[in-house]
Amino acid sequence: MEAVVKSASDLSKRRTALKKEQRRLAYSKFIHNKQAVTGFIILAFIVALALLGPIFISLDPYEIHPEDRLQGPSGNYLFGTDNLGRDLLARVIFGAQISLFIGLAVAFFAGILGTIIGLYASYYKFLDNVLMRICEGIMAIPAILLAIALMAALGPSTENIIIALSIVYTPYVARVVRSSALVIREETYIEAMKAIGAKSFRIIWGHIAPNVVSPLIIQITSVFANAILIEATLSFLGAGVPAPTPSWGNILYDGKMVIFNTPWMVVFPGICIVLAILALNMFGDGLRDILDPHSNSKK
Amino acid sequence: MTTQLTLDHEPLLEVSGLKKHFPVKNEIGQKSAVVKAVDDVSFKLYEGKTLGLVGESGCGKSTTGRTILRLTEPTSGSALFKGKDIFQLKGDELRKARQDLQMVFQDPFSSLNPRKRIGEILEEPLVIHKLGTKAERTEKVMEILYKVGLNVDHYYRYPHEFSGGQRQRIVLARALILNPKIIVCDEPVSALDVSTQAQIVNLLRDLQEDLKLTYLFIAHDISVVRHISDQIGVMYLGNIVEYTDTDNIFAEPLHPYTQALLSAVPHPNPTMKRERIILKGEIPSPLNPPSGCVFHPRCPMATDICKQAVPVNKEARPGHFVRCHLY
Amino acid sequence: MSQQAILEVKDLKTSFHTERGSVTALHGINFQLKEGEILGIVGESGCGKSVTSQSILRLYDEKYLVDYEGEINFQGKNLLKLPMDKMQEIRGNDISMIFQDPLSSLNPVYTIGFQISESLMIHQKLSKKEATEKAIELLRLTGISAPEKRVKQYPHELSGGMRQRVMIAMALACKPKVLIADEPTTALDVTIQAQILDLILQLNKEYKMSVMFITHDLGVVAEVCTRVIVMYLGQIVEETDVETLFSKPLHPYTKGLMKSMPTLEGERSEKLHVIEGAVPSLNNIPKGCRFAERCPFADELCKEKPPELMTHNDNHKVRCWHYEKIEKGEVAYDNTINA
Amino acid sequence: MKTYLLKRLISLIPTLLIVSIVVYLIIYLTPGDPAEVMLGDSATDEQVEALREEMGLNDSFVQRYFTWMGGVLQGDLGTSYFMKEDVTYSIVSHLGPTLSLAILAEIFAIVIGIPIGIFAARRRGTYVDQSFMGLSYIGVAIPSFLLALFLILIFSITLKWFPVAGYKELSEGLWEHLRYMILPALALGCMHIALTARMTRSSMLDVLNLNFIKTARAKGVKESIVIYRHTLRNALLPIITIIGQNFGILIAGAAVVETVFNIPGIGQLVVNSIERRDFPVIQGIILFVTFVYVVINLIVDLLYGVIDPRVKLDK
Amino acid sequence: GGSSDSSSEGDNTSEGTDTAVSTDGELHYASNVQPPTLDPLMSNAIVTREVASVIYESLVAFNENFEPVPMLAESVDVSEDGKTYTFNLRHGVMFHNGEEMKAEDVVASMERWKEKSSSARAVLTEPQFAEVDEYTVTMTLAEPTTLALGAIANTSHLAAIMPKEIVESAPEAGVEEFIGTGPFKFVEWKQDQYLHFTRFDEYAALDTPASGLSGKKEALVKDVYFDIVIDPSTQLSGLQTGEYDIAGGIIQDDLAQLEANPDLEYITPFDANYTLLFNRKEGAFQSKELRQAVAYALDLDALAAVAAVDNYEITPSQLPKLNAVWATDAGAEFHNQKDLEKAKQLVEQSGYNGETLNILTTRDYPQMYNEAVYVKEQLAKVGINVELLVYDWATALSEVRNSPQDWNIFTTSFPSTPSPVELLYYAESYFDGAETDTQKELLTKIKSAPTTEEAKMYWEELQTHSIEDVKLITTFAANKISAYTTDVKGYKYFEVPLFYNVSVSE
Ligand SMILES: Nc1ncnc2c1ncn2[C@@H]1O[C@H](COP(=O)(O)OP(=O)(O)OP(=O)(O)O)[C@@H](O)[C@H]1O
Ligand SMILES: Nc1ncnc2c1ncn2[C@@H]1O[C@H](COP(=O)(O)OP(=O)(O)OP(=O)(O)O)[C@@H](O)[C@H]1O
Ligand SMILES: [Mg+2]
Ligand SMILES: [Mg+2]
Repeated sequence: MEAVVKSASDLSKRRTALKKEQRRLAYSKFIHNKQAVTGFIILAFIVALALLGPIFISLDPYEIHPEDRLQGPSGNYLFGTDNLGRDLLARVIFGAQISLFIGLAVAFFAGILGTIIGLYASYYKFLDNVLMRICEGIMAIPAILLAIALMAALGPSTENIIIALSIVYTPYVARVVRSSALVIREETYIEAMKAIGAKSFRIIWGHIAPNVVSPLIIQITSVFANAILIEATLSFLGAGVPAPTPSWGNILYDGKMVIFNTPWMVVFPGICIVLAILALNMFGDGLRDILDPHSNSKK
Repeated sequence: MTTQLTLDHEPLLEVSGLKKHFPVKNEIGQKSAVVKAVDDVSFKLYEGKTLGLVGESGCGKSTTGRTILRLTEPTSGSALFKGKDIFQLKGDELRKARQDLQMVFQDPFSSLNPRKRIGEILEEPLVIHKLGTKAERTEKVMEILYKVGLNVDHYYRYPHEFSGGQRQRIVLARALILNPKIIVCDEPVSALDVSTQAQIVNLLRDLQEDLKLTYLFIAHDISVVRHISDQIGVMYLGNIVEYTDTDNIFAEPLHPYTQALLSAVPHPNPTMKRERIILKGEIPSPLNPPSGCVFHPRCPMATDICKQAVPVNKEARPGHFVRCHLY
Repeated sequence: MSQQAILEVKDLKTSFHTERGSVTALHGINFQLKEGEILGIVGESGCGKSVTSQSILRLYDEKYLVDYEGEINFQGKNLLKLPMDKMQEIRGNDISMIFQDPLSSLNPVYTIGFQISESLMIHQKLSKKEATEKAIELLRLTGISAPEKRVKQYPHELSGGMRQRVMIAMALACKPKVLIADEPTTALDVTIQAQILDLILQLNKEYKMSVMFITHDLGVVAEVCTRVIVMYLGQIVEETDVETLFSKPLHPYTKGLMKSMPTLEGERSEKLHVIEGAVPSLNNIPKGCRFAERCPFADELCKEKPPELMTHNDNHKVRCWHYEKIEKGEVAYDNTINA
Repeated sequence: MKTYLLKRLISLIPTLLIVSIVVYLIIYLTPGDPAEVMLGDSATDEQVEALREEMGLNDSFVQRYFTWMGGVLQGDLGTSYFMKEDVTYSIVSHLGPTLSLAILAEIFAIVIGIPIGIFAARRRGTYVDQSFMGLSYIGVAIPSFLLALFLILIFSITLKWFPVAGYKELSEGLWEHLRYMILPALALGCMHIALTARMTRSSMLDVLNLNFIKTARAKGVKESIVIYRHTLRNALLPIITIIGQNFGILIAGAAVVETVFNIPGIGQLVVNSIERRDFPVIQGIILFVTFVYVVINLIVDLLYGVIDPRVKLDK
Repeated sequence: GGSSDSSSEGDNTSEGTDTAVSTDGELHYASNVQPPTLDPLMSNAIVTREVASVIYESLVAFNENFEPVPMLAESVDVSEDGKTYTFNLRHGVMFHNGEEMKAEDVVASMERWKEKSSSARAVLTEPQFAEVDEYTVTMTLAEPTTLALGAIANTSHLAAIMPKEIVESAPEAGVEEFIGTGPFKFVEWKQDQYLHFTRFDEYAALDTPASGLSGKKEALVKDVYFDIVIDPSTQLSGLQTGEYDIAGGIIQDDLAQLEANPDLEYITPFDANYTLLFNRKEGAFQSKELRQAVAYALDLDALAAVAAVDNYEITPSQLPKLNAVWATDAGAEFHNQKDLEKAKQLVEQSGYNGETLNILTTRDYPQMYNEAVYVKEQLAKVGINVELLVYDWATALSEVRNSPQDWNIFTTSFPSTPSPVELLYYAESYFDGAETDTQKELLTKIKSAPTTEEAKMYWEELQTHSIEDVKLITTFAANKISAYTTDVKGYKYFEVPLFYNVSVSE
């Protein structure tokens, strides 16, 4: 017994050491994944721009300069001005905040809701039939049409976009979670838990849920990217973030009108959208490689 | 090692008339057929002894084991354990009973949750059954780790950091931590290399001696089963076709299938080229099993009666049961 | 043992480029396959059996994924230096191969008839009709009933044993000189395994085909092989004829392996012999003898310096510093390692 | 086969029912009144009320749903508030441009995407592969409307190769038609080219790792045949799936591109109808597009059976 | 290129020289909106006026001085008391369906018109139409007014004369067949693509010279296509490639391009008065001081500049300048005063409690939206908290009508009307709830004034009152840019684009 107790006191030390080691490993795995790193750097750059930009550059995205309408990029206005003479750089930066926030919020809500639906659908057959039919129904409606219709119904506001896009994307998350959960459910260790006498709640949340995390995260990055894209599209169609709040799609909406004269109004936010989505996709795919158990195992 | 099946003391677990039929649905979702995965299986487990179940893939070995643990519901039959029929237990009673009945699975890679540390995996059964305080549980886990030949170092590791053999030890530890009476071992060594296999087989035997465990040992490797079992049941297509003490079976296999099976096992002895009985044909599907004796299409000794009548279980020799028209 | 070598592997070294650097799976493999013999290659999972067999046909041949060193001589040609089109002429024609898992080794979307006749159409330039007829014949040869019907079936419609027979028929299509069988029966039941082993033995006799038989089952080796190579962690540790291997193994690993196997004969001894520890990973190869860590006879020399494959006699090679002394009982059995 | 088809068709019913309810609910919740939109701000409340009554807007939700659903079941999608024509007719008359756009985009996706995917898979890990995959990332990341704007900037405004926008029917000549369609189809299809290329690549790689590819090579099959005969056919399932799904997405995605290029397809119709609160049209289109989407998926499933004998469609 | 930059419509003419004019040509007009309906009584949308005027004609029409002169009527006689109007119809005026226009058609059409038309409601008191004989129709009023014929000539809710059967069978949602008497007849409406009109060969043209909407109308092209081209830049490029002959919706920002192109010309007809409407039914703007604060806070020049309007004028006149009868600068002393200090002071006086006020606007009309953005920024400077409620136009309309609790300012625009009485916001039940006694009284005076001069006096008073009281703020009078290629000869815009007397050379 003596030996056991002694080891127990060592356990916590061991634990911290292992955790450190684990972190180091995860880090090294990440750092060696070119895609993930590139995606992360771009994303980090955009996030930093969105969060820190307003602190360092004291620009007002709302201030109107009627005399400076549609100026090209210059010392005064790095990105030029828009059709109301507002500083495009400031608007693009604030747009980044909005777009990222919407993307993040949608990913968050759709992620949580989708996970719950997916997990329970996979576990209980009778729920599966009901929930999956509904999800299928919603997924059968093309995302963009559903989003447009929902926005018309809910009315334009940032919260409503988040609600609408969460409704649109929850089924996608649910489906991914469910299909991975169905596989996990058949794993022997789930059977082992039943053999031990674990209740369903423990099995679902303690054993199935942690194992759907990787596909979930990957799906969530993709939802994140798609939410940014659809938000931009909605705003571009005039059904998105209510103006004058700048969002990338909004800026493009304004820019579309003047594309002949002032292409930079399209070019700058356009590049931002592409970069953000690109970064998220790369990051997600990188994560896929990192989290994929096959890339861990001996093979 | 020779134990008579007709022991005077009570069996620990008595399974009789166990049937498990899976409905098979067709495309439109109607029940179209049943798979008779287990069709009338009876046997007894005695305390501290091992019953080996052998048979080829798909014959219903795993289903038998899983049904006893109520991982799948039996179609009919009974399993008396401590005077109660396991198949009738519900809710908390069943959960209680599960402490006494544990399982070790074939695939050591998929039977551990890859996202849990070994410590957590081993502690969880205790948590589920609300046994002990946190400290006591940790202690118990460490104790069990030692018992299966691992050490405390492994407490915070993840399953993927272990080799197959080590994982099988962990699986065993998880089964043992609740102090079960019976462990169903479903091909616990089939996925392991020969050298590792020996380690686990030895461990199983040591533990049996220490803890008076009772095993239902399922395997298709006859030499391993022979090594570990006190009695052997030979299964074919959902039936136990022959059932007796280990030594009896090897000394005098009665069922033509057992004979063929034994002769087909390759011997690691090049000098001893024995006469092999090569069976014709393939193992039929339990979806539509042959009429009469299920073995008759492949049986070298089949006669007309075999095609028509289902043979009953006979005690052809004392304590040696066989299901064949020849006896 | 004076037959000619039909295939000679010299200093074969195969390394893979993986994301985490290069992994050398084979470290200088040397052996000969003689005409008409069945050469067994045994060893535990991951020791490099499959890599050896697939290196011979250069199935990993993708310049940026794999490096081969050494020579593989077949009919006077070094296969490793052959241009791909020449290599393709040899594959399936002179050297064929069957794999462990017959389901995943058959293309699910083509009938087995097509899959068998494909190689006839490639190598013997038969017409489709001729090839199909030949395929039916080959299937009959492997003991499949109603082969006319089977050719039209898809792999998933067949049972495991039948699939493996299809694989064999496919491999035999062009009457190859060498058949490489990579664990052809591991996925099968014993009674079916017996059928397949029987078939391979029969074909070996009838066609005088040399067979490289890869397995981890010593029982199977004893049943079918004439000569055996034992591999451990990417190296050959012992090579001899089958009787000698089972009667007088020299390498401690082989000895351990033999003893740790439960058998159907003799006493059901209380305990099985155990080789302690596990096979080290390829990323973490011991400096000296690769088996030293697990070897009860190992000493400092073993841990420091890797032994060469030594010739015990014409017919027996072994990679161990101390095999002679062990034979004579001169080295102490190190018990600590088993603790 | 027949029973399978029947079963699949039956299983569409709940999906479409749910879609119809969802759509109806959304529309019910949508503020804005078609009567008001129609009459403009000069109308008196009485005029608005009279029109509402005539349009049946004063009925209860359930009543309206069942009236509508009853019609739908008889193949009648209702009458447009604004165009005063059958919704079915509106859809049909707007379908041409959208279909043409989607088909063209799909053709781009197939004839560009699949070869690129195969090419990249065969040269996996090389710079060629990496640059193609890098491009495909960008392809996926560019929203179609943005690409549309860029394409207009480059090809129409600067180079003047293509018209800025508009639509010419096929009856006015193939080239004339294509001149108007190429840019929109590219804008619409770009993402799908990239997706198809990536799916092809990864699916090819998955199959290339399977054992039977080794078998084929071991038989002495030429590498090109290994790729096209043994790998591609097996890799086709996920590719077809994505192509099928794409088609649905393309039809829906046309909404955006049609708006930018001012193409009078159903995409634009739906956007306009939402603006005008032309509810029957919105419902009709969404139901229709969904139906198309579901049917295409059904066709894809049927194709599975043709390509892969393991997929048994009949029992 | 170049333009006649005057906003007077009379000058907005491309010189009509006769070079290689084909009478079988097609005229493509690009419009950025699709009409909600072709029934002129079902919508007051400008685009509906535009298309309806192609097909339909009314009894009287405006000449270029905004005087109603006979069109389908041969002559109009007004009784002594000014209560009875007798319309002597022209003989041989054919409908597009081949039948002749008769008094019964006129009566039916005018009866429906008086039901639906906002002009009729605003101007005429209990009008009664009656058939005297086949070619004579009378209109009797309860109260005399000099504005009556102007109301009938109004292009908004055009008093279109249609066959009786069609009028009488028309459901609530509008007529189902579009049959008029105009020089072009309706052929096809390809939703979201185009409306197609073709020359009506039996058209009975007048022989008086063309003036405004009156006089001789001659279809010089065979087909007129009213192409729906939503995107302004597309319109411009289509104009450049010759796809369209006339583009109705070019924006200011593209003007430079337009001017740089020698093959293009443009005119700038009046579009609408952009207006901030205050909600006086509910909320903070019931306070006059707060409304005035808004008026003082705004710099309308800056506002108009950012609103990116096409071509504009800052004027207090609530009717367009070209409507010489009614246009007036009365109230200019309260208009566009740009006094932030005063505004702040007024905010204080008003007792405004800092609550958030909502501007209801739409992005469907970028000018309104931009205007709203500017107002928000500007009001923030004087301490008024403003949020934008941005809806699509449909929702905005519904909100403004049904949810007075939600909005405080509504951005909208008002097209020209024949007389101030017909300005929608002076209607009794207008949804801003801003009707004052003064307003009511003056409106009645205008209506019943025996002469136009006298009426105008009252109107000046009313406009001044309206501006001083800040009933609304007319932020700017916008002109649109209607561009055309040099191949187009004789193109004019008067209230609507005129497709007759226009030729296109190939
Ligand atoms: N959940 C299930 N539904 C339908 N059929 C099942 C199910 N589980 C098992 N079966 C069928 O029951 C039969 C017996 O299966 P079981 O797993 O018990 O065989 P086994 O003897 O353990 O085989 P193996 O050696 O391959 O593990 C098989 O034919 C199998 O296909
Ligand atoms: N494509 C590859 N890339 C990297 N490493 C590989 C590859 N193929 C094989 N290896 C490594 O080479 C070693 C030998 O593998 P091999 O497949 O030859 O083993 P084996 O003896 O056939 O084992 P088994 O009995 O499991 O089939 C293994 O450690 C394996 O991880
Ligand atoms: Mg099993
Ligand atoms: Mg292998």
